[in-house]
Amino acid sequence: MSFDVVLRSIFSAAFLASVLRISTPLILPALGGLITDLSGAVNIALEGIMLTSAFTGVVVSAYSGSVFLGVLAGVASGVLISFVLGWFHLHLETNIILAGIAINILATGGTIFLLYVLTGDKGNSQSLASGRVPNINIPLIQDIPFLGRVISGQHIFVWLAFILTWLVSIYLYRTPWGTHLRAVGENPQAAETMGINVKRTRMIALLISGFLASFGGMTMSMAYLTIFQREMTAGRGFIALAAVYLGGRKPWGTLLAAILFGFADALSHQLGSLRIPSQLVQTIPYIVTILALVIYNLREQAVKRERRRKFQEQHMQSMASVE
Amino acid sequence: MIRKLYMKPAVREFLRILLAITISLTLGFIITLLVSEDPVGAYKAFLTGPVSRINRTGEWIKEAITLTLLGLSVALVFKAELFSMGAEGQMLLGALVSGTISLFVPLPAILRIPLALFAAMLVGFLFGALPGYLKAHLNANEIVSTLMLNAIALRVYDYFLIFHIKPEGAGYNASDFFPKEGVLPTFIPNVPFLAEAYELFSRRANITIMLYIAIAVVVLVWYLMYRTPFGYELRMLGANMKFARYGGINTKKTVILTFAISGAVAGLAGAHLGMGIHEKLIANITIGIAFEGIVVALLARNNPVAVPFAALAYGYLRAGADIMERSSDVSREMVLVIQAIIILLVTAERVLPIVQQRVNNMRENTKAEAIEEGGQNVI
Amino acid sequence: GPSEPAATPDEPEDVIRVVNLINGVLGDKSFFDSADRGMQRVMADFPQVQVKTIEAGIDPARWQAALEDAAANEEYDVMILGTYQMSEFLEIVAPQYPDKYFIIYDVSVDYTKADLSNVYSVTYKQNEGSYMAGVYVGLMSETGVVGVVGGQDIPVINDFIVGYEQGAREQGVSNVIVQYAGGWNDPAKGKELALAMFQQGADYVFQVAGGTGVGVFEAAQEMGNFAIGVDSDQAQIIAETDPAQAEFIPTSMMKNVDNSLYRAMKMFIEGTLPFGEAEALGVAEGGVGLAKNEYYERMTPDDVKATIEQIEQDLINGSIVVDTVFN
Amino acid sequence: MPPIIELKAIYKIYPNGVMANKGVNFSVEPGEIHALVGENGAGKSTLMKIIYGMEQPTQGQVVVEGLERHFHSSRDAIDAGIGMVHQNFMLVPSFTVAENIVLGQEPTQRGLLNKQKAIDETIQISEQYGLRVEPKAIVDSINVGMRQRVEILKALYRGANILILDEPTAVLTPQETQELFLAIRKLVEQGKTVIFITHKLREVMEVSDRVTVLRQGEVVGTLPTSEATRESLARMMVGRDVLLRVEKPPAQRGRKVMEVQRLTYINDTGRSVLNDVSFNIYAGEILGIAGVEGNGQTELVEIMTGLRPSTSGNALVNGKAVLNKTPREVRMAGVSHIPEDRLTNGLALEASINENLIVDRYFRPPYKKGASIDYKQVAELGAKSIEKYGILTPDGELPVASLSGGNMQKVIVAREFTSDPELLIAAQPTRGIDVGATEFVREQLVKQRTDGTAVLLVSADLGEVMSLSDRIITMFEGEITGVFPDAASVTEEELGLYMLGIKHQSKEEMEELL
Ligand SMILES: Nc1ncnc2c1ncn2[C@@H]1O[C@H](COP(=O)(O)OP(=O)(O)OP(=O)(O)O)[C@@H](O)[C@H]1O
Ligand SMILES: Nc1ncnc2c1ncn2[C@@H]1O[C@H](COP(=O)(O)OP(=O)(O)OP(=O)(O)O)[C@@H](O)[C@H]1O
Ligand SMILES: [Mg+2]
Ligand SMILES: [Mg+2]
Repeated sequence: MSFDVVLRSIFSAAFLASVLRISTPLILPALGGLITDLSGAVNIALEGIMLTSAFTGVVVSAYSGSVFLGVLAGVASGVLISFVLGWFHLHLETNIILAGIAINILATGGTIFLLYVLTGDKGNSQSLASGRVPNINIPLIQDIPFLGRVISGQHIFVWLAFILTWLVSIYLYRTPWGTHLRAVGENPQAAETMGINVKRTRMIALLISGFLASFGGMTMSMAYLTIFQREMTAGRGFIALAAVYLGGRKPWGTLLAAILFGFADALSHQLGSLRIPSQLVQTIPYIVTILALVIYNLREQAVKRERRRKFQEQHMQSMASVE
Repeated sequence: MIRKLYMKPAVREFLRILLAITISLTLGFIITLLVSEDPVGAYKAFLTGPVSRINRTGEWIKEAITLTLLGLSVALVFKAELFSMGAEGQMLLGALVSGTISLFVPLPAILRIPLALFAAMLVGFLFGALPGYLKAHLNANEIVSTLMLNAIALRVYDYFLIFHIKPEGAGYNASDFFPKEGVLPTFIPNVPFLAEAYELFSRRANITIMLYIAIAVVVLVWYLMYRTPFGYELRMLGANMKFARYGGINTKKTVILTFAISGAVAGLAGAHLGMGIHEKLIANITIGIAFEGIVVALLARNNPVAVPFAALAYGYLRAGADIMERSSDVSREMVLVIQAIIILLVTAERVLPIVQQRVNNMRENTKAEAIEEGGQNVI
Repeated sequence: GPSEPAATPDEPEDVIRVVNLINGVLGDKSFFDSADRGMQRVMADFPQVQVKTIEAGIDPARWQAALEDAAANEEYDVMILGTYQMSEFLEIVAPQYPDKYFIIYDVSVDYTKADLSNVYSVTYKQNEGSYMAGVYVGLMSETGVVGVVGGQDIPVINDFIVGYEQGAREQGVSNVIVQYAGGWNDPAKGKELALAMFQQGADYVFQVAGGTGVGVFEAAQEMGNFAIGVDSDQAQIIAETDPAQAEFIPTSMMKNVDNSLYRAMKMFIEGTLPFGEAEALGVAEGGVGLAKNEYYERMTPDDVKATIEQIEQDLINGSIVVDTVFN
Repeated sequence: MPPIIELKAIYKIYPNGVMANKGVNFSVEPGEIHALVGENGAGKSTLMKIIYGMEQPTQGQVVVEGLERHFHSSRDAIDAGIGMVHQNFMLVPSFTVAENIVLGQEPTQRGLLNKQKAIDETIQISEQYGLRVEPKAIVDSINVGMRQRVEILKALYRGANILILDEPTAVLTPQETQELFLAIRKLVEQGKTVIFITHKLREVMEVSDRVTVLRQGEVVGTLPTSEATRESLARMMVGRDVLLRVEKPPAQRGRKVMEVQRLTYINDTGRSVLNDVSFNIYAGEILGIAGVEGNGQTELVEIMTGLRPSTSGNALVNGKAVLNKTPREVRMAGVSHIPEDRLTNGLALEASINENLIVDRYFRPPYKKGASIDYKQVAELGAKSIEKYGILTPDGELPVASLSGGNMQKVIVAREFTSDPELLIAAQPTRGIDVGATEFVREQLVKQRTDGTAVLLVSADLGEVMSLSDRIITMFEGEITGVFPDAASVTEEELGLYMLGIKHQSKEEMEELL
């Protein structure tokens, strides 16, 4: 493919639309990862939660014929499996990382087993007529020339990702519960002595995390695609986890990090059509992420240095003027 | 008396693990009962499979060697309260570099093998130092950087394998078999009075000298961690970073070195995959094992001496599960489910609430006894 | 793996116990599933055959042991396995079990390496089949740009791709976009890659990516473009649940692993299977080809159909030679 | 009136087998200020944690307002109207002061946090009790004195009926202590009850109505404060007579050990924290820094020890520049440092006592032999330190976390005193240490100085500064306001004027004396 075609594709509305599309199943679980992380636990199980919900949503929507019921069941299953994780971690005191790894294995095996029981196929749910969540076309927005084509016609979960980011940031920083959650994550003993129930707070954080990640899973199987494929999350849970830290453990930062990743991924899809070894093109998203990490932190340091220098100068001036 | 014994932490830990294993195996069996027509046979395959045939035992031990190295690599980082998922990338590059040397550097085995192993450790060291450097000097989160570096290493590995190492017209993405000079020798020397054992092992279960190397690495890592100034620095960093700094420890250097040494050990594990197990470089060489070091390290509670035992136990579980799938009607997925349940339960600190209640009651009694005895364990 | 119950003592004497060893997992929507399908048919038609399927998983470190284990198991008479990776192991194992039979597909063992008189190999000229797919999209494409999504950058997949490219270019396609998904179970990625190709002007995309390829179909449907299926008649399969989507899959390039294994087992039962030999199944042998289903019939203009028939004949009589990545 | 709190035959055994309380009977009358005293490790904090629901007694009864209670968590105790200020800080570092104070009981408006109200209430309560804090400051960036005030305000904010104060005055200045006592009296007037732990017997005498003495986990006795004297309490606690005054031979000032020249420091928010600070420290003297918390002492010490970069200036130890060097380099130049916050910098709680003792010397002989650390030597050092400094523990291999607060402090003191320094920088060295041990630490400090070590003493306890120092400098708002070459001849009042910036010596005057 010639370079100018690729370039033209990159500077198109469709490209930005694809960035949003790719980012959504990262943003949602990343928000979940953020909440657990702030409560003081690393949620390695995002992958497993997503897989569980992706599967449940497909199956229930296929058998009930109702997308709504499918989504409901998908959420319930995500929350349920988070509860299992929380129960083992908080009640039986299993190491959270080990428990997370086990949950991922459980979800992988469990979904394939049930898929096979239900459809006789271990690969995907092609034989089930499962539902798709609706797309949203907003009359006015869809007429805006460029932007309209980017954001209009996206499925409901894309919108949800942004709304939930907003809600999560309100929850974390503007409600007492969110404050308790962050306190528990930072100094559980201090929180405990102030009468905050540390275990319960962590459990709630895990359940919310399951709730959010479940939408990530269903984005894969009920919006992006309308099929459940074994292991279809393909490592997105881990990328989501990385987005939490890349985003500086802040809701909007996490969202931006996930979008950055989506952008780099979409970029690699476009550049992939040039005749360059695919292995090299596929490193793009990861190199971009590392660069972002490096640049962000370098900037951070530079800002600090600059500020210190400015203070110093001011100080020297005021000293001089005194003398 | 028995109660006194029960109070001992080591005894309690042992009982806890025993109980956890019993419960999880029972649960596993119940699941097997539900899905198998021959549950006893299936479960027997699971429990005794890895030792039922010499080649299976060989597979188990070989995997345990890799797991040991990986577990050590992760334990080093965890002990410093850092988090690394970077073993995969380090292993891949270790395998790539050692494999390239094994294949192409025309030296006799006595030089080629040490050179390849050293190179694997070196590249692991350098590739591990990278996230360490990013963490120490740029405050870049190590989970992000290690995950990304893995993904990059994987593609770099594939790129070199496919475009530079794979022989022309090969049927799949793999190098040629390593020449004899580039393959790790069997752990039993080929000398006359061991001829039979050598014959048996080299044919049926080619466990290599990496067995000894791994044991040496266990001792070295233990020594490094608990006996050297660097190990002290690493552990203090893990216990309280601010304290370490206050006390004069160069925390940045310690962070970088910790990651780097961890990378070197993972690089060696990568060399084992190429030079000890596959005897060639193949695509997806780390696929089943990349993150298992985390499990092993956590099972061993980051204690290097416990790591080989955790590796043997966990390797046994993995091998047994595999054999159950191969030789019974229990499907692969169910085997995964059983595996997950065992991991969850065996690592539970409080086995089951009911059991815990019992334990509490017993502890209360013991305390009361101690009080009655005038509290002689009071200082 | 999912399979028939193990042998029971009261079964008839002439029972044939077969292991279908899969060095991967089922559900790949590609040749393992196809092999499994073939064996299911064998079991349905020949009651004396019992098949146990073993999924050895995706970790290559496990495969040799799985093969050795299965071969050493006295219960089994015939072992079926596939892929290049396994051929190396088989060359070592088969001579150790001279009284067992091995059928390997998608690759041929190297018969000069050892006494492999108990091994039958069957390979497929996927390059020929996908050459036809290439010719087809070349004739059908209006934009002159077509694409192909491969699962991974591996020789078997590249054998598909070179044939496809050759066919398409010979029909005047200016641009064949090639992308690899890097995995077999990521339909979302498959969809994104196909969408990117459509965006860059392609109107037909061929998928050689197993489960990942499912996303290619969705992309085609969404964009009103077309996708070509692989391995089996995918439009037919999809039509059962999603007839609307099948409308965007005019044909599939078939690689009939199932048929070839069925044929091999049938010959084995009849005692005519040529062990110690390799068979290469191309268009001539019916091992590969295009699916000419109702969609094909409906969506393909007559002149294109005629050309395809002609090409097929040329392939059969050898007047067209297709490039391959294998020597 | 029945007691508001009554503990009956309380036993507490920690999981590691230490019995911290042995059949304690303890009762508190409603409306009284009840002091609880005892040596480090006597079991005071443990007993209070039991009342506050943080620890469960192994045996015995907790009766609150006539009802037997089984508290499973602090939440239960809070609900029963009990509040507690902990010996160690229990703050969330990234939260602001106001957020910490209202944590768990945040004011809300339509379900959302009302941050302004939290700030207003913080200001109000801070003014009401005269405990000065900056509501919007991030806790991580404030000094220990303010942290302590935040802790107290946290408990006051909750309006607890029974207030437990576990060594609240350890890092407060005398003025702040006075303000706290005022607040406590106000509370009692409002009908509340206060339990108060301290090692400063003067405070016991000043504020409490009754006092209970604990020794080795047992109650020695409870008596009305009016019937006690400092000496009698000390004797009850320690079982011997304690010298409450330091005996100090005259100073023999030696060569100049450290020179601090024109040091300035501007922090990340642009505030000038240190402004043109210069002084010298000589061998054989104790130089005391007197100043109200927050006037730059914390930063000065951190800069001098390499924990914080300075903005400009110079610092030399024996002629070698140490400014903006690493802590290791500073230590190698002969400086040792008792930090003001023992839990943040001074100790690694999960590491063993022995390992905490070697952080400044593990890399050199005799602790390093060949490539490894000689743990026999380490164990010896541990055993010696435990004995000499009276660290209450069965074994140096135990984690520091299992020690009582005062014994943790002793570990730090032991390490820094035995490092054979040329300059010893001691911030709050006797914080949380019992009378007997305080006597010992002060003696040691004097002994070090007499043996030729230069000592820089920073303490919130003006009495300590005055009685130990040979020379005193006062600091106000990051500047030195006065130098007093003969500590014995200044009065507390005089110092106070300089500490509050009311008086200021001229540059020339000071230069001479520095
Ligand atoms: N949505 C939430 N997110 C995070 N933490 C929560 C949430 N809901 C409750 N918690 C935490 O769980 C604990 C118990 O909550 P709950 O509302 O049941 O408490 P409660 O005992 O009834 O307290 P209160 O008297 O304040 O209502 C609290 O410490 C709270 O911080
Ligand atoms: N978490 C713990 N685990 C084990 N032992 C502990 C723990 N906390 C305290 N101890 C031990 O219990 C005893 C009493 O400690 P406690 O903290 O109650 O003393 P204290 O009277 O408050 O002393 P200080 O004046 O030093 O604060 C000490 O020997 C201490 O080492
Ligand atoms: Mg409530
Ligand atoms: Mg105490």
